[in-house]
Amino acid sequence: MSIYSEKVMEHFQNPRNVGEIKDADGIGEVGNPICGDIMKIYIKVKDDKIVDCKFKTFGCGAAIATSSMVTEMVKGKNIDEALKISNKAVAEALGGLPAIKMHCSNLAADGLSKAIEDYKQKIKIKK
Amino acid sequence: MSIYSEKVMEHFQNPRNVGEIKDADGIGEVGNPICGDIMKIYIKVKDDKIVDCKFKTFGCGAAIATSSMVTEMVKGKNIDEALKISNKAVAEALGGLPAIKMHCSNLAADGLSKAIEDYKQKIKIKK
Amino acid sequence: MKRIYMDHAATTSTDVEVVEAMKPYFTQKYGNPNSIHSFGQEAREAVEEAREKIARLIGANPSEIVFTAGGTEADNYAIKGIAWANQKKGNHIITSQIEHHAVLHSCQFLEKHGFKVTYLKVDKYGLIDPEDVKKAITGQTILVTIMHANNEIGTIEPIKEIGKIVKEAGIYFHTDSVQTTGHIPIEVNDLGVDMLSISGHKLYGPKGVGALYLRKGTKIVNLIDGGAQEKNRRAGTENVTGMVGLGKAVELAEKRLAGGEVDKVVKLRDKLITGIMDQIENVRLNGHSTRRLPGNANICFEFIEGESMLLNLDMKGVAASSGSACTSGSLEPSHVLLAIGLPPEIAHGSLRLTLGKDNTEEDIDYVLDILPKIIEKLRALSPFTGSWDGLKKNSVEEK
Amino acid sequence: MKRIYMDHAATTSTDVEVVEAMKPYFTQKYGNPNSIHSFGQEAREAVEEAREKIARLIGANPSEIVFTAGGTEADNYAIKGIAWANQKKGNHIITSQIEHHAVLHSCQFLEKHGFKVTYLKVDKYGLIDPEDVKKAITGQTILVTIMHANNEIGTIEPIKEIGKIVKEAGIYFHTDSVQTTGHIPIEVNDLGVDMLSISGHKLYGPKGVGALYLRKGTKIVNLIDGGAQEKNRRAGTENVTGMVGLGKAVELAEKRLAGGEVDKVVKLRDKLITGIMDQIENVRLNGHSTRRLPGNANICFEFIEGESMLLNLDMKGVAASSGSACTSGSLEPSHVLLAIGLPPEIAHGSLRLTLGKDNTEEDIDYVLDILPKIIEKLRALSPFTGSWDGLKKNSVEEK
Ligand SMILES: Cc1ncc(COP(=O)(O)O)c(C=O)c1O
Ligand SMILES: Cc1ncc(COP(=O)(O)O)c(C=O)c1O
Repeated sequence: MSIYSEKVMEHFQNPRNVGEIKDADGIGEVGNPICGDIMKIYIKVKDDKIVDCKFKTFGCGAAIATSSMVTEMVKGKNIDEALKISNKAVAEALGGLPAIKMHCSNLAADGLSKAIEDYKQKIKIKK
Repeated sequence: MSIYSEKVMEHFQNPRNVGEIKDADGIGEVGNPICGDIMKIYIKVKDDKIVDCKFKTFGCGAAIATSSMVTEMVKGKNIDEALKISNKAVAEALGGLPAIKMHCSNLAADGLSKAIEDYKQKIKIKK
Repeated sequence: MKRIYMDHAATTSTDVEVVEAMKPYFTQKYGNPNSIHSFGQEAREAVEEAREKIARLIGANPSEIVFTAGGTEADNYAIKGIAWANQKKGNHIITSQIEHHAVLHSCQFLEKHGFKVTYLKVDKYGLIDPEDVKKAITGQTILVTIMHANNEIGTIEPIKEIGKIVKEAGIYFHTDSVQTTGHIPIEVNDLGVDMLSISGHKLYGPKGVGALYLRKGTKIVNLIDGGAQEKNRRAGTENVTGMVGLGKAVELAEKRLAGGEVDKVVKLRDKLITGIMDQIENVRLNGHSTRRLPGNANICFEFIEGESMLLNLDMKGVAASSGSACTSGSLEPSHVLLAIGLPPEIAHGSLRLTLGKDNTEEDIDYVLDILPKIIEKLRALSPFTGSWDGLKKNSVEEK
Repeated sequence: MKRIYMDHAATTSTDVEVVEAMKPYFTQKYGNPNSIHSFGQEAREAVEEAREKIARLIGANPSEIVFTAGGTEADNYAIKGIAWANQKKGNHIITSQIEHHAVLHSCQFLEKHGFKVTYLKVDKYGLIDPEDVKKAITGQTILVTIMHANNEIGTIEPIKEIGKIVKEAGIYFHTDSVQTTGHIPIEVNDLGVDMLSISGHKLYGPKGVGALYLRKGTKIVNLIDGGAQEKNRRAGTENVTGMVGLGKAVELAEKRLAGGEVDKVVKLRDKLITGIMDQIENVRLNGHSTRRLPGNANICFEFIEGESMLLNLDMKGVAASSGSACTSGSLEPSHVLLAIGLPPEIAHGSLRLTLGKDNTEEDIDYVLDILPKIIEKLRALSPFTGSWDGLKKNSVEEK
């Protein structure tokens, strides 16, 4: 018995894509130390496609599992598709989250969006 | 197990001196229908001595037991001694009463006093 | 000695199946339901299951069930909570003269804090006239609280009719259902209530646990503040065993209701009432002959006092109760019996026999055998027997 | 899998002996203690016996013990009851920032009703300075309520010293003793308190029952109105099994206290704390090193968050708790950890391991074996590991 679904627990126990990407094309950070969840999402982009995605997260089970899940969901997607991934979609992919976790700890998709924005910004500057 | 002492229950189950004295020398009535206790004490007096005492009581276990007890305590006593019997003494003779019963249902000695007063009154009138 | 329990309105035994259901939560699954670990989560699951069972019995949503420590707390919570939360809308509450003290004394608390309370009269059967409710409603009225059935005389009130009136007026409606839940069918939407109080120990569940049905959207202030338990509506570590027990008790009650248990109890009750009325003179049935709780028989025996009957019955192994002052620690006889118009001296002679699921035909026969002798014995002690003429109303002393 | 319970501050298992003591009152001696018949009187006897046991443990008179449905109700009753009863004398209450929510939220309720509350600060160990209490007292102060020991960090407050000050000022003094009763010796006259809250499930008694010690002569208004139970101080049919269970639990606690149980637990606790501090870097012990509850270890692990520790421990069979927001349903981390001066990001990394009478040396060894690995694993996930520099305090978003 757990407050989380099996899928959440599976991702929490074996988080995918943990780490930093040293030469990341984009980095997104979301969260809040008051709430106790901070996520950093790193992406590597090639031809508008996300070829690698890693994360580091300070937070609860939901924060870690959603971070892990979003890195899985995004790989191989092009940027426009990736931007369409919502926090809700991540939660659904995990088989749902407890109600109290839906707000504070379910921000991984926002983190991804921020990383993409960061990437776009960098591209602009380069141009 | 009972709310009352064994002695109270014994008097309640086998009340002594139940009844009326048709040609009583004194009758005392105490109590209150609101409280649910009304006692009538009848006495027969000879040479200032109480030679018979009977009661009729509408009331709870304590009311019935104290009525019974007072009729026992008074028999053979002269009037001055009888007047000294207090409600408290009756309760003590019964091995005590529950706290909530000490006021409303412990009036038998008052009933006896009233009966004696009634007797004294009658004597006066006769004289 | 044979022991026969006929005081089910006071409390019931906890069903053996209920105790079995509770057991694991004492020594094995003993976690705090708010804890994230498995000890906590297995307790949480049990609590939510119990909540669902209660919701199902009364046609509510599980989120509308708030566990409490009993019927009294549920009544206090509903009444004080609505008052505090809605005092800007108005300060008037309507209730009846025959409510349980949990309701009456909650209202009296509020009167000390500036609220006004109307205590509706009842007729000689203890029935409230819905029209009286209508007439009592003012622009200031924020709450109507009327019990579903009276615990002493068993009268079942016209809650549905009152519910329509109260709803039309846009006011909150609470009913104390402590004596009815599990004993007669209940559906909160059918009754039209916003709040409904339940107590575990009146339906073969454990003592010290109850629930308040709280319709979604009801604006209420907590009675017990603290932790975020019960969705922030009732603080305190959950009484897991109590809740599990109440859930199981409700489940069993649902089965009994479906299985026609009510009819069986009604038949026994009517046999008891008829048997007493046939054998003993100067008796009166209190409450309504048909609109009454299945197990309730409440009868006044003139010229004698209730406690003395109870003691005699107890000596013969029969547990019963009375509306006599002497059994309650107060000086006056039952406010319910006075409200239906009985004079105090008669109210003192009331005997309440409340039957339960395990009472048998033999139990009734036994009581019908011993009761006439007890009444006769006590009447022989009474100064009034035969008539009340001896009662010198004006000369008796106050003490 | 081995299951090790180290969350005794959240709740304890009900002692097997306690359950045995309760059993007869479910299905055999199930009467309502207010009933006059034998079923009622045997229940009454049990309730009064339990009351005596509680009174004895804390050096009170049995008539000064009022049963409640738990610690939260006891706190609510004491605080709101004193406020309502003494509002003509004054409207000021003194408490601390680290009280349990049962106290804090009761105070907040009163603030909505015109009362003023001073929330005293604590030092970095969570200690209240008695001098601060003295300074906070005004002519309007009617109540001081300070907890005996804190449930999160385990700090034991100088109640006796505060008691002297409060008594001199002629003000009522309440202490929340939920975490101390049964765990360390308590004597109400020595502490100088007028009221003291107790909860059953923190000392191997059942959940859903507690008590308030109420010094004779204390002027208080009821929280729960209704019947005349508990000498008119707390209405509702008595939770007989709960009361019997609490009585038995207290009796057993008394024996343990006399038998030196405290020393045993303290030794295990200190081994646990030392073992953690020795093996893991960037950790902080919360609370005071010696003025703390025998079973309490509360430690912050920097760079990681509490819930993720709890989940990992739970997967290894260890039940613990945290002051992290994520475990409480609120957004902010524990008010206690913030009050002792921890920044939120560190408060989130707290782990509370609270030991009980059945924990063993092996349990400690097991935790000391698995915990470093868990911390390491989680720190590998953390963006901050090694330093907090990555924390862009100003750039992170509010949600
Ligand atoms: C210090 C303190 N006070 C009050 C309470 C509330 O007690 P209960 O859960 O019995 O309502 C608790 C525990 O939850 C506590 O630790
Ligand atoms: C009608 C009614 N309301 C409320 C209560 C109080 O319930 P509890 O004893 O569970 O507090 C009772 C019984 O005592 C009752 O009969």
